[in-house]
Amino acid sequence: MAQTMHEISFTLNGCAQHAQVQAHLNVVELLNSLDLCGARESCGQGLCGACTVLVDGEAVSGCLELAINVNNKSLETIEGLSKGSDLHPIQEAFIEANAFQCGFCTPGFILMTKTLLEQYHHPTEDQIKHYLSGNLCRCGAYPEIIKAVQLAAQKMYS
Amino acid sequence: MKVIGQIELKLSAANVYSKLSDARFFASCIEGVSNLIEKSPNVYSATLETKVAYIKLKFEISVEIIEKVEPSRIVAKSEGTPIGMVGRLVSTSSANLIEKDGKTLVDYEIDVSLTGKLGSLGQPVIRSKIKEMEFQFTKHLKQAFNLAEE
Amino acid sequence: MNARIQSQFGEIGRKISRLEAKSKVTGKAKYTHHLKLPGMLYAKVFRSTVAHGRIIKVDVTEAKKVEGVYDVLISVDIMKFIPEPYYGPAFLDQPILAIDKVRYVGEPVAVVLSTDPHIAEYATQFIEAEYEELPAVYDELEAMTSKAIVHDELRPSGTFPDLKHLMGKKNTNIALDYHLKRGDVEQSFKDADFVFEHTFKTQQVMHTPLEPMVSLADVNLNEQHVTIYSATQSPSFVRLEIARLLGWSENQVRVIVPHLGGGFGAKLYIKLEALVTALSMIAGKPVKLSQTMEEQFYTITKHPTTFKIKSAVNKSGKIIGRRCDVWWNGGAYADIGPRVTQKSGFTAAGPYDIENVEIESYALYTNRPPSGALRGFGIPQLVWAYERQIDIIAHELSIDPLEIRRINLLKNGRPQATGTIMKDAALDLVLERLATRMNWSSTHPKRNGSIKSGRGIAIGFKASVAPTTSTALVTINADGSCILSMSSVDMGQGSDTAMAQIVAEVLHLKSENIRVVNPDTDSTPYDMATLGSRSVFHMGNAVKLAAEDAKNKLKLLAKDAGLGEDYAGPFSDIFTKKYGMQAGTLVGFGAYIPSYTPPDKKDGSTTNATPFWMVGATGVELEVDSETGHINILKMINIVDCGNPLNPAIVETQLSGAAIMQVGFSLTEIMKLDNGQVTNASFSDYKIPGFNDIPIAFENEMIDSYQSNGPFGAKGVGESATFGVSPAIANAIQDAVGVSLSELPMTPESIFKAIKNQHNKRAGA
Amino acid sequence: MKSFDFFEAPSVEIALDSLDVDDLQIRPQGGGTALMLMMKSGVYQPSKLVSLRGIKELRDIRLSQTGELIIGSMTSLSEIEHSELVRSHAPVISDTMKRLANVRVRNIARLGGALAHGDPHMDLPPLLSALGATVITISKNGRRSIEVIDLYKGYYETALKADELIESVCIPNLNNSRCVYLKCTTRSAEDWPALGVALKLKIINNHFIDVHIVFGSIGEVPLEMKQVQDLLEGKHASNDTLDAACELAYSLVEPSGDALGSAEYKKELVKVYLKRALVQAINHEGAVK
Repeated sequence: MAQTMHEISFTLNGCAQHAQVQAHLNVVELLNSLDLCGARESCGQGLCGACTVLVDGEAVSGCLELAINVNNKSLETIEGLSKGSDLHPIQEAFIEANAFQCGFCTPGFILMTKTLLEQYHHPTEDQIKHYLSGNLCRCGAYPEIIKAVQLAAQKMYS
Repeated sequence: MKVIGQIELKLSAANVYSKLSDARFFASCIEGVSNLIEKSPNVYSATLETKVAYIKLKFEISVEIIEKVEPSRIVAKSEGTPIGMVGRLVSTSSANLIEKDGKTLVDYEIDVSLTGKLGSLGQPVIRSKIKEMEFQFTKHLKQAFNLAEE
Repeated sequence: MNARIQSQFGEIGRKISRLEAKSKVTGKAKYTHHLKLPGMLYAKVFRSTVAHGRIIKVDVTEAKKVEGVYDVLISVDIMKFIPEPYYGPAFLDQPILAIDKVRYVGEPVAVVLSTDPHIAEYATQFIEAEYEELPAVYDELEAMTSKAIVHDELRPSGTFPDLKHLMGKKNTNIALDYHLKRGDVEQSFKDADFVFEHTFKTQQVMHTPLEPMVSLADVNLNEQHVTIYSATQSPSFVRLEIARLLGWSENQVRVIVPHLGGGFGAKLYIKLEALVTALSMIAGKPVKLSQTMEEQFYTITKHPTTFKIKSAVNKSGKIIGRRCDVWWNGGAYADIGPRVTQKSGFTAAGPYDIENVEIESYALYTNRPPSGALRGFGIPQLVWAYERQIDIIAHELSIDPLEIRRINLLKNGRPQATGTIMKDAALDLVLERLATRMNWSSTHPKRNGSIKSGRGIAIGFKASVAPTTSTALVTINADGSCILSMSSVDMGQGSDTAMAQIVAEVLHLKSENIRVVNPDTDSTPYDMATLGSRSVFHMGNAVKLAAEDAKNKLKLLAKDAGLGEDYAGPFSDIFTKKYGMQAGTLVGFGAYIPSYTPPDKKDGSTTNATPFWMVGATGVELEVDSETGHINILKMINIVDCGNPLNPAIVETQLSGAAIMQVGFSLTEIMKLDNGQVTNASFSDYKIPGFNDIPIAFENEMIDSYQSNGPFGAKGVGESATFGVSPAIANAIQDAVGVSLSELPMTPESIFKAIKNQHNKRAGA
Repeated sequence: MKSFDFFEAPSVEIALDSLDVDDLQIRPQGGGTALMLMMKSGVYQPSKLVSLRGIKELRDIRLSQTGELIIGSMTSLSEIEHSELVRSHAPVISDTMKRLANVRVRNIARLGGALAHGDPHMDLPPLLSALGATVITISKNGRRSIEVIDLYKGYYETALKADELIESVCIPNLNNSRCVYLKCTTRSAEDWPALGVALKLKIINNHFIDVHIVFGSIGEVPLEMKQVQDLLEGKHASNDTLDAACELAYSLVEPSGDALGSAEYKKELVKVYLKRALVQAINHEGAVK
């Protein structure tokens, strides 16, 4: 197997970061190797969203994106959202609305919500459903997630 | 998955049968079959190489003629493993020959099953490929026999 | 009685959020999925490509040559360490790696070990396996009589007495047959005004927890000890089973359970633990096996079923007799199938008061991936049939669907089919609340045009799996702080939080301040397993006893310290007074096992089938696009009897979760097989519900009730909202377009075909 | 996944240098979302990937002097989705994007890749075919212009050579045409289309003019319904005309059944969805242009 290593540099949650990666390594594997576990590979096909990360501010499926492609980009993960013990309003909203059970998909939903609310400060229920339709929650917390997103919108923009 | 079809050949059943039961002839009608070796009477090994767009598929296959009823029926079973992937291909092809005023109707049925990666994730690709291979096969068969007629 | 009164200190019924909520929303919660140990090897499995066959040879030489491969192992390697490597909760039928025979496509045959999972996976393609193919059987009915025999000989585990008689049985695929006889069914068919007979089918589906199954074992041969980190719902059972396999004692096996990314029954009993333990033993290093989503479909699934139901009914709509024949497709290995067969067999005739009942329930081996427990332990498959048929009967006799249920519904104090007297099962209350919430008495507006609207209801019930044991420890530290240690697994259902609320209520503390220890069999005491909605009832009772034990010991300590028995000040003062400083520890222990009477060998009856009944009903309003078969669920209402909810906010999420999962099993999910191969083992072709598949309006309600033998009146609820979903949807479809569906899933194409056939029939008639 | 060499091409020229007409194990890559699935399943094991993402000149959306919309092949689907220019020139494309895969895929997937992938279960090939769009390809032998409908030769099979890249897509001026794309999913709401119906037509004094109808997902390639187009051409936009057209389409199509629906079912869907698309074209003002 080809073992060529590629040197990549990027900012990870605001901090400069370097890594040696093989071409086939995906972003989730890169993050796990850096002991960041908030992005998770589940379906492995970009369909469930548990692997969601933000690259240059855009939501991306970490399991379908090669690590080498974040070279010279900014990479943001759930770990970068809260400062110390202060939670981000979206995180608070997810807790207050009980918008999760097992929590495996939750970081993905929260990051998607972040980019959603950047586009629409007060999304309608249809906008929420449409924007988050690429994320799956097997525990079925969908009704609560909709409430959480609306709650987060209130917290952030009113 | 099953592929069922019928072709009409302007030849006697006996004539069609003798050709069909000749493995080399049979193999020559299937695209991508190479180095056919007779292991024992009615048992052959071969390599099947095909491609779907930029995806190359290569199988080591063994073919056995498991039923021969002269001049009306031939059944062959082939098994193969894809190279470079965990999986298995099994196909049973049967041909029933019915002679009607000088012509012969060949009713064929090919039952193909795929297991392993190709079976779980490669289904659509393979399905389409098998339909195409069937089309090529009957085309070649007709050509071959039409030549034989002259 | 009003349940809320029960909470003296206000901890019961408090809507607090999950104790671990913060670590989940920050992504810091640790799952087995993430665990790494120094020197750890990754395992990748090479799987069978034939559905049923004798193994002629498995050649691993080429795979071993791949650069970066540590080792490649097959069953003979494992048998050097574990001579009898067969496991399973009901039958010792499942080999750690296939021995002599493979019994389904996807069965583990060999394993590659490497420090790089990509290399391990790459190397599997160089393993060559040769099989002599045997005839295979996939259908549960064919399995009854098939010449294809999946297991040469039956090997019950001995755990369950009612399976012992099957030991050594040959030439059969029947892993258990449960029979129940009450009254004279044949006579009732003669006496009845009408006899209805229908057959209903359910499909094979998979739990697909988003954290795929994963286990990590670290064997220390010098100390003869193994530590297993596993995403399991049953750490105590894993310890038992691994100890049995290795011939070790329980204290040589330590099972640690981090957070679970969903379970739903998939991670029950023993799954990957035996394999990783064997591999770690051989390699002398920690070994981790993380499944992909695809591999989960080859590991455990939900029973496909065929249910033939025949009912004797009078003009009035009263059901006087019912015969149920249920065939459970258990796949290649029994897992817990035989339990599903018997326990669900108890209630196959439905929540109705029927004088004459006969039930035949069969667990069958086939050459499909194994079936086990999935959210409902077989109940949703049964409710699908009996709640479909009762609507068909109502339709035929032109009786209102609600009315016919009222006529037949079981009341508390009346014997259920097994003979057990119903108690604390609010069937009537649940049904009436549903009728009110659905506004059933008002006439339902019908729409013209190609979009047809309809509504439907369904109600089901379930007996808890019994008898099972739970134990718990409540530790009081010198500063008065409290630790709860138990082996119940919180896989998202919120049990840690609910149990903390019980402790807090008993000891008059704040639930948020209770430390709940994640299951670790070295420190958390025995619990049978986290399954079948048993935790709140069984573990809840154990936790309550442990907390009360701690409370009594505190009293004694206070007395002993000279503070007097009635001392009501802070706990810390008791310790300081007793030990002269902040020192000492106090431990309360609680163990709970409910009473149970096993079914009679002859007629399957029992006076005590279950410690409590779960009740769930669902109502649906929907629209059917009669031109394409697409349906749009406008409203879904789920009503349950969960006793007194310990934490209504968490129960609420359990209800939505259960119902939405069942929506998937009703409409979109089905494992497609082609010659034994699952052809859609991924989310691109196996569709679980997303935002746009769930009902537009979604309502849940817990009726006001009280489980007299439950902790603070509570009982289990994890499955109750699954019961009625599928038949309620089908009944609403029948109401909308008049077609009667009998198979799941109800895809647009299947609905469209039913509508078309109906037109053709009418045209023909 | 088997490892491979990775090369990020700074320019089209250098990208072309690193491709090889005879080596299928070397593959150009845009967003790579579809290719990654092939690689993860082990169905495709490349020796080298040539990433085109970094090539700036392939990433733009502009109007030509002649009023055609030109979209560079490395433009991401979400850039197209949110482009004002696209919305004003061809709103049907912007609307189609909303239900194409999901937000994350659209952020990464590139137009060129979406067209070159050649999976028949996609939305853009039938839509762009109906709009009369063409792709401009480039190789060492120069540029070619291929009508999108002619790009597809079979399952994953396209007219592109292994050393040829899509440079841009050219969408003609749609002046006053009414364009509709209807996507029918059959397994879950979010899914690949079991049927895609793309329409482009004009309605002048209640008569159909310049009718283009292309179906997706019913065969291995997008299917243009020439006879149905001819039937509608110049006809009065009446219910009878629509029914006649749908019946004809029904009788003509021979769908290949797949995991998303049987052949028979897809045939029925063709009839229903063509009607709905035509009705939408007639009623829905939003469909204008």
